[in-house]
Amino acid sequence: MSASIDRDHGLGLLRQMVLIRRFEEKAAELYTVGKIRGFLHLYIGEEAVAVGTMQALTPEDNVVATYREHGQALARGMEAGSVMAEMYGKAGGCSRGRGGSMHLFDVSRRFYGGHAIVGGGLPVAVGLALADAMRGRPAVTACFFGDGAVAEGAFAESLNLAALWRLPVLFLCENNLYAMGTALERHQAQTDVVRKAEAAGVPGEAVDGMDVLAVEAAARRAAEAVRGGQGPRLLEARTYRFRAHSMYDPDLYRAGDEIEAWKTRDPVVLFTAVLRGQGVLGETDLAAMETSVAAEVDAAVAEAESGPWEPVEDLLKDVYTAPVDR
Amino acid sequence: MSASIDRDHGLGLLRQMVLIRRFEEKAAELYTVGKIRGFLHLYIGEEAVAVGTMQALTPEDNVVATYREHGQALARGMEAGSVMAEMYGKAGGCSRGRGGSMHLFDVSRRFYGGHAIVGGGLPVAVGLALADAMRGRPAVTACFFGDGAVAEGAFAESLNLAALWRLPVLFLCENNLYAMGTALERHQAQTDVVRKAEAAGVPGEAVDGMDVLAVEAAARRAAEAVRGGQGPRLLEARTYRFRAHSMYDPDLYRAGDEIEAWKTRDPVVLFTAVLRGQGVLGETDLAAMETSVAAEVDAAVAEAESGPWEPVEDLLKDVYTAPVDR
Amino acid sequence: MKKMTYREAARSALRQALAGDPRVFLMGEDVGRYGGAFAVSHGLLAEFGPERVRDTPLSENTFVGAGIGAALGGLRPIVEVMTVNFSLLSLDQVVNNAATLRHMSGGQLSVPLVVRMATGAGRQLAAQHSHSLEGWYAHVPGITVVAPGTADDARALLLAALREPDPVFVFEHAALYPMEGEVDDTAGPGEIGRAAVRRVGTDLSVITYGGSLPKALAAADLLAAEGITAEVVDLRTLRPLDTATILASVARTHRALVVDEGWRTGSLAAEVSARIMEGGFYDLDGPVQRLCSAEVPMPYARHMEDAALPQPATIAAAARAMLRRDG
Amino acid sequence: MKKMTYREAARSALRQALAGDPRVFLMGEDVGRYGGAFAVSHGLLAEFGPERVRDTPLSENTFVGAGIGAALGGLRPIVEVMTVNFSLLSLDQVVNNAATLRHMSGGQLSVPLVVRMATGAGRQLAAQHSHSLEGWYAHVPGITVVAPGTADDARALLLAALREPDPVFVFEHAALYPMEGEVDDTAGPGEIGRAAVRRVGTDLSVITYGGSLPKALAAADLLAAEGITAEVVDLRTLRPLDTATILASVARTHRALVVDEGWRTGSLAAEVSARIMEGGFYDLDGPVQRLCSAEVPMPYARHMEDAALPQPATIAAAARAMLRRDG
Ligand SMILES: Cc1ncc(C[n+]2csc(CCOP(=O)(O)OP(=O)(O)O)c2C)c(N)n1
Ligand SMILES: Cc1ncc(C[n+]2csc(CCOP(=O)(O)OP(=O)(O)O)c2C)c(N)n1
Ligand SMILES: [Mg+2]
Ligand SMILES: [Mg+2]
Repeated sequence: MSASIDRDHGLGLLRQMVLIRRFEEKAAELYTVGKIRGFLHLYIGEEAVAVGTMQALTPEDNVVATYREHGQALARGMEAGSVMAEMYGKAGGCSRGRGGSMHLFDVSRRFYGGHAIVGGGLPVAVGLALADAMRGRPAVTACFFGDGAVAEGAFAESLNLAALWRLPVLFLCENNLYAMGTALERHQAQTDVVRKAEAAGVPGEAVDGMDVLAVEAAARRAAEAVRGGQGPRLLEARTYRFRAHSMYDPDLYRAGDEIEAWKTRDPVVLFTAVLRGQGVLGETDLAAMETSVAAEVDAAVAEAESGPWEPVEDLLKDVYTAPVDR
Repeated sequence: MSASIDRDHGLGLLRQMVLIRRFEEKAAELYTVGKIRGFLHLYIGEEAVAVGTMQALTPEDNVVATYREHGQALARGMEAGSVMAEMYGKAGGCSRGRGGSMHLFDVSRRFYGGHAIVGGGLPVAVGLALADAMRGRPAVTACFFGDGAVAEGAFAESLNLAALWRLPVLFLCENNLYAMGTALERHQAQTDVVRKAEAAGVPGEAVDGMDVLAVEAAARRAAEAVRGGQGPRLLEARTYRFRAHSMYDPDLYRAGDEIEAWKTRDPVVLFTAVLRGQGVLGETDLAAMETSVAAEVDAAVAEAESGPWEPVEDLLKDVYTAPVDR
Repeated sequence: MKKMTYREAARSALRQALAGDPRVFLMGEDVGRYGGAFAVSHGLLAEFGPERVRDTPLSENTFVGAGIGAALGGLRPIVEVMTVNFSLLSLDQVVNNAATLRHMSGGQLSVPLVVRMATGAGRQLAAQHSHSLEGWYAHVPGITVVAPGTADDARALLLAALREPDPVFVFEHAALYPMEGEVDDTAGPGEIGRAAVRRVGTDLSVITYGGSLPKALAAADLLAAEGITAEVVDLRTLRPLDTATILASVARTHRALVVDEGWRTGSLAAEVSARIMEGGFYDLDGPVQRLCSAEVPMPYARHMEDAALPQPATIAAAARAMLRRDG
Repeated sequence: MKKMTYREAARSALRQALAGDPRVFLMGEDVGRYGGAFAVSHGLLAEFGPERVRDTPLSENTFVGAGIGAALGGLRPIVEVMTVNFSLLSLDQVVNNAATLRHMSGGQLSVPLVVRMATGAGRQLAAQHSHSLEGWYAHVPGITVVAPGTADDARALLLAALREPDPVFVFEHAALYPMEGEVDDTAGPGEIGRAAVRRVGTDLSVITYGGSLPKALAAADLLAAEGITAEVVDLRTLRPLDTATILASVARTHRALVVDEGWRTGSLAAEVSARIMEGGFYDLDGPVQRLCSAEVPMPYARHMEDAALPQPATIAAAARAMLRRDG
């Protein structure tokens, strides 16, 4: 972090993190008034992970995300309006209102969802990478998952298969120390995710997930190895969610001072300070950025509010490619 | 192996291995004439694993076995006659003819089957150990599985849970280098099973599975640790099956000289030589042993041949504890 | 009798079971510190401690299998699989072990296991979180399946499940947890295998269970206002089905509408219809009809989800159409 | 037309698909070096190489999921799950991903995946290796399910599956692999969604599929000797069911017996019965009957397994009883 940072790049990273933060704060508000329903899992506190890792990906790469994926989607460049409209259930949503918060998709950005079965995205990512390997597309498939997913059999199976076939998968573990209310040390006998990955044949590295530049650098190293045909890599980003698991969660299982301690490492605040320290972020830049982000979020809400509902007659659409006659 | 071996113990081990060998040779013969049907997976070549490990167990311990479990069953002390009758499908079989070769059970010996879904026995073993831990029974649950099972999600999940809760499970991996026709290095990116176990939080050890005394010693060490409340242990026995995977298998995937090379390490032959070398096995002992084993196998066949079939009216028996009225 | 929610009723059964039998314990994802994804087990960790209220890792296949093993080992496990959606990951242990061990062992083993899970849609949770697969479980010999549709049954059937020597699967409908009802929390366990006529009527039988029961009762209200009296049969136990109660109702009303939140094709409703075909054909004034969920992965948007599920209005409409058609 | 086995017919479709489309590849446990657990893929590794005929580790959940991903990524994977028994381990990927991705993505994604597996009993493989769970698959919207009952269909339906833009599950009955039949190996793909009348008759319709088809035909022979002519309908596609062909047959014969190797409760046969109830009630001379497997985890002993499964003699007996009773 001693090297000085490119101003545009730095401001770009910060803006993405701020956008995710404000977008989700607004989403939480809209949830309480019933505009958004179902499950809503906020990424607040973890922004540096999605924003940092996405820097290492090209438009040709694939992304497989979790149900806590607003940050992943926005960092991938999906339009805030189409994401917000999706959470409203509107026809203009990125999944036409069929998916909701947990199932954001954007095939034009190779964003393959929005998976709500913990660990369920990993095998799919392995398959996307297999297709690329067999077709000779030099792409990386980035697959996000939480620490909780590491306990699922799909984790060990998927890492093994990816390593066995040397497939271009970048496994991205968002280790926020909890799977719902179960702390890492209560769900893992051995809590070092990188060691698990290596035992499956996948080299790994852990990184401070609150430091966007560190995440970016580690992701670039890992993605480069993957892209260079060295087989899969795992990156474990150590992070923390500042909010409850979902809007239903009374958050009884974390000590208040643990949460407060982590909040002192807020990735947005930390990176703001870095940019300030490097003289990259001027006095008015932040205010201007907040204004532009606020406008973007407001526009997203406006788009969601004004967009039409899909007609109910289309209920059976997109179950199969061919229309179902009944 | 330098220490001199107790004669009774040595002869006992050898007799068990010979019994398993001859029992299975007979079973293969009976299969070709249609007396035994379904799947038949022979243990020939792997006898030292079951015989060695069982030495470390007491009658209070639990055993969870695979579908390749004639050796495991006989080494646990199950009657050859009841096993043979089971393979005939007779009412006197250890599972009343309901299970067949793949589903041998004997609750009096805490032999909990005979599992034919690869990896399916591991969670059950974890649960048996959980029950003992919660009830304060100082027992070990020994769970057999093959190298192929290591690829199943159930392996990683089960080891993690056992380690997390420090449960008294002895995981026994019979690594015969193949899962059906798929060689270990074609199904595992990282072929060191012990390293995988350790990454799950389970200390492990590998042992020469063709050397019954080495297996016994390693099993005793592991079982002692488990019994002493140190949590689960894994033992990987490196072995080889001399026959095809099952009676259906044309065995196209192994080179003849690989098989021949392993046959020079036949556990029965090796241990016979050890006992001879130590002067424990006299000139006539082996012949006498073969005679007594042959008589035991013949008696088992006679029992199976003469035993009655279960009446077909009992078809719906033992689906539930209470009889089903239809 | 006390007024309590379906959630509280289930919790009261859990508490009673844990207090009354030292072999009973509860395990599953987030049953302890979190308090249960649906707060059913809220407070039980504090009351019974971490040995008996066990948070598990996200390993559905293994902790259901461990429940089977613990049952073999002499305990009385209650395994909570958070929802039926995740239970797909543990179906191997259910179908290949829980359901078979007694039989395969020639009757040597018993698996006195209770598995609870939330089922159903109606909360805008979309395609991966809205399944109603209890009909699949009802297909499997060797297990018993119950699906309480009232607060009282949420307690009574869970207690009954804990008396069975063989595995019992309890499907609690997620949308019912906040529903209040009269519960006799001093009563003993309910009776497995017995359906209940929840409302008597003469024009048709509406046969349903679980989350569709309140909807069917609401539909019966709508119909009553038009002079149509619907008998509402609550199956309660999905395996074994109480065919006698179903057929007796049909013999009285001569018409049956089966309402089931599962997808139509291969639904439990199909089984009910087939049984009426086989045992009540000559009693029928017209064909049995089914009202099930639309055959679609559940969409998120509210208007779409509402349209995909049986509703009081659509149940009433189906009933009306039957009466019109059959005369 | 050539005489070949069901196994050879399936292999010929695989070979044709691999040869004709570079996007097609086959993966599964032991499909390569071993030659396939049922020798269906025997020789294909030598012919097409290890990139296109891929042995997988024992990881059903992951390699089925990888098939989904590979389909998303532009390939045409054929995944072999050795048997339906092990497919329980991959049901999550099927129900929650393969079946939902098109819908959840608002139509952006397609999953042109073919999954083949062996199903059924009859080889004394006991309780964990004898399931017939294709009826479960037929419950799931978003996927298509076929079940060839003849050698020709083993080829034609597999080729047809490979033309579908959405996931197709092909259930090959393990007991049929050695069965010979006439196969036109120059013909194009079969038609999904179309049942076939395999034998014309007037006294009753025997509706069946897969491994029970030869048994139903044998039963029809037995009945014919007694002057009873049974029409035998082969469903071939289990989802979507060809209701029109079923109802047309029932309209001709006025009686239907559904034969299905699945356990009776919640069987596919129940769905067929329910559809006849709904669409053919007024054509019926008596109730539709089902002949399914006994509700028991399959016992190993031969006489027990034989008794648990539908057999030509029991099918014929059921038909006779229907004609006596109704007629
Ligand atoms: C297979 C499965 N089991 C359970 C759940 C319920 N559930 C949703 S999120 C979650 C915790 C996942 O934790 P983690 O993987 O660490 O991700 P995080 O929520 O912390 O980002 C659980 C248990 C689920 N969605 N899928
Ligand atoms: C879940 C599952 N998948 C596939 C099979 C089919 N199958 C039976 S044994 C076997 C190989 C198992 O290999 P391993 O675990 O090494 O045991 P071994 O046969 O070598 O003793 C396979 C693939 C099965 N029984 N269960
Ligand atoms: Mg987490
Ligand atoms: Mg092996």
